[in-house]
Amino acid sequence: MFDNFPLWPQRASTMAGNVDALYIFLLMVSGLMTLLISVCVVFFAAKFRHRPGVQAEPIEGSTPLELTWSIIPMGVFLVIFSWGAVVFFQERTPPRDATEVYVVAKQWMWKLEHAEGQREINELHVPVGRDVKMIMTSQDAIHSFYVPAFRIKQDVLPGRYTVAWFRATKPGTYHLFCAEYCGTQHSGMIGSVVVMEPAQYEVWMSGGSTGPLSASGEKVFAELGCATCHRPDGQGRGPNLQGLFGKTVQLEDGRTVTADENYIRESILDPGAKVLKGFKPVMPTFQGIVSEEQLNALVAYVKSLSSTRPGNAMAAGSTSPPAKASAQRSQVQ
Amino acid sequence: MSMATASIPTVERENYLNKHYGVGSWLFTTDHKRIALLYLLSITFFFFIGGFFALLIRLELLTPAGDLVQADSYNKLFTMHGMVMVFFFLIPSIPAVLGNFLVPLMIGAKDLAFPKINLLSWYLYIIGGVMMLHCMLTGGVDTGWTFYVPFSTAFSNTKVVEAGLAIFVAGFSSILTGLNFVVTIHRLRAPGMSWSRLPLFIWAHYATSIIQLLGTPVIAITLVLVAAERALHLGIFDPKLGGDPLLFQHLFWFYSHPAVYIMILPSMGIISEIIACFSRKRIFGYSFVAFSSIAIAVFGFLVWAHHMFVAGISVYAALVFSLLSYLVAVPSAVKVFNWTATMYKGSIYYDAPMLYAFGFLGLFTVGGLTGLFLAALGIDVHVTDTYFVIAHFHYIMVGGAVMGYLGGMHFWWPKISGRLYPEGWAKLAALIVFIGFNLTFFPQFILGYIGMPRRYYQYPPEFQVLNVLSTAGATILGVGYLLPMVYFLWSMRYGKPAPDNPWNAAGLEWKTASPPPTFNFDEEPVVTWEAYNYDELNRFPVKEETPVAR
Amino acid sequence: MSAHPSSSLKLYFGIWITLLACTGLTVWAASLDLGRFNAAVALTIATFKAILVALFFMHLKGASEKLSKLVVVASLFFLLILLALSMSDYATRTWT
Amino acid sequence: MPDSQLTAAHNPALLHHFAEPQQQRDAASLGTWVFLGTEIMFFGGLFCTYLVYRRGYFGDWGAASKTLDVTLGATNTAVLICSSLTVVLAVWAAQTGRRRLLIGNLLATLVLGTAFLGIKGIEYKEKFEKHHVPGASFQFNNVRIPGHPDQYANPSHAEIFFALYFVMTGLHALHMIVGIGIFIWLTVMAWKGRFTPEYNTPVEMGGLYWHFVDIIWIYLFPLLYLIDRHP
Repeated sequence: MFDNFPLWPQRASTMAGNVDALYIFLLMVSGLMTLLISVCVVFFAAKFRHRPGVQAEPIEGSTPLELTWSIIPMGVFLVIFSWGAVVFFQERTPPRDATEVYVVAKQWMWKLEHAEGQREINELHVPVGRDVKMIMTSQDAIHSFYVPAFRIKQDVLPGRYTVAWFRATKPGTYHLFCAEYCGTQHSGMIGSVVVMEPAQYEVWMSGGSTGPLSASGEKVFAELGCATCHRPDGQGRGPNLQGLFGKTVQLEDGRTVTADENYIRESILDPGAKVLKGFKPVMPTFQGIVSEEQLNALVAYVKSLSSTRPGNAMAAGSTSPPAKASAQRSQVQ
Repeated sequence: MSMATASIPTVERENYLNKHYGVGSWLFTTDHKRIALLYLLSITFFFFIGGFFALLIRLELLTPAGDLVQADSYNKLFTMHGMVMVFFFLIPSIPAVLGNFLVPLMIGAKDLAFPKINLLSWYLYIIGGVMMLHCMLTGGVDTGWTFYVPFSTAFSNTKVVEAGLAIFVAGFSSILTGLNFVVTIHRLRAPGMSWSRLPLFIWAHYATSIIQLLGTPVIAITLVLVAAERALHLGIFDPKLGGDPLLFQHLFWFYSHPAVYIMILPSMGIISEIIACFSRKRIFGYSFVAFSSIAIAVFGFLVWAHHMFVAGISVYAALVFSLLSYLVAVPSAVKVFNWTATMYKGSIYYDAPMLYAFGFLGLFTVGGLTGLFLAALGIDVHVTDTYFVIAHFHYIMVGGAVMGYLGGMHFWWPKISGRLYPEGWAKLAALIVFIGFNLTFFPQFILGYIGMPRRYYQYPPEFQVLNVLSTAGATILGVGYLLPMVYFLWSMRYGKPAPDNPWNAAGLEWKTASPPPTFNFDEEPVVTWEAYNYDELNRFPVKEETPVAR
Repeated sequence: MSAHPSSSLKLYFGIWITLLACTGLTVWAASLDLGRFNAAVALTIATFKAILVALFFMHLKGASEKLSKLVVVASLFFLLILLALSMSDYATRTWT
Repeated sequence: MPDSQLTAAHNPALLHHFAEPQQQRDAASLGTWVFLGTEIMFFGGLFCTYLVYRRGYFGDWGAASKTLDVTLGATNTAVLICSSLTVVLAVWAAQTGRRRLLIGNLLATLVLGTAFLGIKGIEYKEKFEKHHVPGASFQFNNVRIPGHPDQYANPSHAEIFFALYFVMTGLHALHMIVGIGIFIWLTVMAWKGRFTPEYNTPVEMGGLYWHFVDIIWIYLFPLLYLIDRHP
């Protein structure tokens, strides 16, 4: 009956229940408040309506009452705030071993690339019960990745990565909307997320892959000649990238940063911005030379060099920490 | 026609309306009351333009397919609807019309402190408005009223710079109005009119002026940067050149969030006046209501990034802004409780202004409470940029601000025009507006939670039923808004002449003639009583022939 | 306004000389390598100069009333809010 | 109030809606201060932008800032400080009824203000010649970052610096031009002998505005010219 008239969104991720619980709590709190105020207004309006001969009673106000109805709502607000913050932290903290999907948004489509190499447009296939992390960037305006059934939304910005994650709980096809106005066909920038049973998903995965994204990244890495400087033996002019990803590294000017996706991205496009300690800013910029897709592949490749996950190219054992790499580098000088 | 001559009283006192005649006496007037009427005409014009856009938007959304207009036309429609309604209707509406008219009257002054600047601010508004109209007629703009970069600076092919400049100019009109109010309230109060005797309408306008003065310059400079970036490609907001698009959002919302309080605070001031008058009581907790206005104005500047929770700002900053957002909710709640408490043991009349005040209480409560949803980080992620937000801010800006504006227009219409409006029609209009409004916007809360994004001109079919309801409500709401315009115009000619104080209300504005003489008071008033001295007034009941329709 | 014309004149010229000296001082201080403190020193000198102008040339001190001071302080307070809360985002962007 | 009417009759400058000259003066003073408060926020948006990017691109901005001519900048600061002195002397002259001193100082202020704009013009001209004006012809290649001799500044980030340099100094110059307009008007009024020890509010308010523009420059100078200057 409610096919064309849903009153509640589908609930298809682990996050959905948490958001709904808080939402229901808020519905109850605000329902109660609305009821309280409207009952008072209606009751007073009826009870104290003007009658000839009956005069209004002058009442100045009451400080205890004012304090009561300031402090009690404040307490309720703090509960809502804390609860909302807890849910938000879950939404913003992707699990470490999540499957990764690189998303490039552009006017007006979603280009998605699985770490395993499958490429999709406006469709994302994922299995039930696995954490999926989206690493997203935009080629032009700001977009926003929104899947109502998962209760997730994250703006997709040009020039950097933003991240969203979910764990689907129910097979089905769900809307993927662009929620940030991005131009003429904004409302046409609709895709879908297809959640499949793991077995089905394996079948889907086995078709049409060109190899893992990190492998295409490796290819780009070779084509652009990155390997001449970023040598795995730490003897190149640039830092050894083995095991670099995810580490906190010292910069040449004394600051420290975490070598995350955004750092790798920035270092490719604006190499002078954050130079590792012990290295010279000799790397040319690749701004305008690599496409967003190639950039994603490169990031996936650099990541794979430090991955401990089985099935990925390199094992952690073969990597040397960046501090050591830079120490080697200074010895050479 | 013969009726008309009959209804005009034989001897009319000299007042601000009949002292001078001719176009020049209006266009070069420095009388705050005449400037208020100039504003009234111009904002009504823009209200109906914005409303027309809204109607087209609702009609397009009647069906899931994009069939009535093209995608780019739809984008221009909601952009122009937002820009016109926010910058050319809501922000000037109450301050520039009712505030302009009433602030000097209520504090016992002859005029605003800087009458020429007051006229200048109307001209700035008109120049901005004409630029906006020109922009619309020659192609329009499609960035959304929020001008988000880099879409507005690098990708839109429409008249972004012209729209930005129009708002820039109108912004200075708003700044000058605020400046005039602050100086007037500080410097031109009548003898005896101490701060603790000020009507709450004045407190609300004082708080509003603070926001206009300190917020508006920031959006002005931001729009300059957007125009410069678009024209010269400076890189300030372009991520390819190292700029940060989020910086624009910070600067934009630094003004545009407090701007919401520019719209709602004056309306709260009106509601305080109306509830006190029609409950025949001093407002409950006067000083708490007064200071909550100031608190809202100040706290309003601390919460802007709650518009950016999913925009890519820092998680820690999001936490801070969420917490501060709850802080600003407290003074709003305090106001609602105080208004409700004022009615307790009152002697309540159900005249049209009071009906609008009832409507305001209900709608503002819903609007305010749904703000709690949006300030809760975890829920905001799901509902931001959906129809939930649309519904929420329409409940505040239309349900709150416009209800207050209409209530105030009815309350002070006898003072402004010297005529009475037809009470029965006014009550009917208030009812229609209330019903139409709820039917239009309540379904949008549900639409938002089930996930319909805003700014969509076509949508998946499961959203249709709720959209149809909303469009139906919008039609009713449109009728509700047309009605007052018709009977106000009618009453200017055929309405009964209004007595000086038709509601037996407290406040200096009721102690002078209706309509007031050019310099407001025949002799300078000296205030010896507290605000809302209804217990004194109640001892002298209204004479039978004076009230509107009791 | 001034009861002692010559004393105000002396004050004005004194402030003027101080402002000029501070300008020289800030240029000189910029040529020293103070690390992070270069900006702090430059801004402190600028603020000192601004306060002198505001207090003595704009007569915020003495003749002028409290309200003008309140307006200045309030404006600076809101400017501080703009800067501080914006930086609360920029300074803490790193997450996970 | 017969009192106020009496005063009004005596003082042609008293506007009808004020009760007494003091009230009118206080209103003008408060109005000016409030206006200056909005000006703080107007420049505040730019200061916020400045802070964000200076923090992010300190090295590139140091390199860009170093190409500005600190001598011209410091000279201009001195010129403005001198003009502030002439302004305060003009106000004093108006308050003590010294008409010739008033006119002299107003004229001196105009000369100094024009000199400031002239020097600014020289600096702008140099920027055009060096292709340091943001836009299509902007060039900032191979400029080394101070303190990091092996590192070149990122031209895009330097472009943001110059964009802000032009917006900030340009808006400041616009305020100067408005100020010069106000002071020309004040000079004409002073010439006509309109200002007396009893009525000199316009001189005082014009002075407040001028000093405020001066204060903005006092901040712009170190913020733009003195980033990472040391050798």
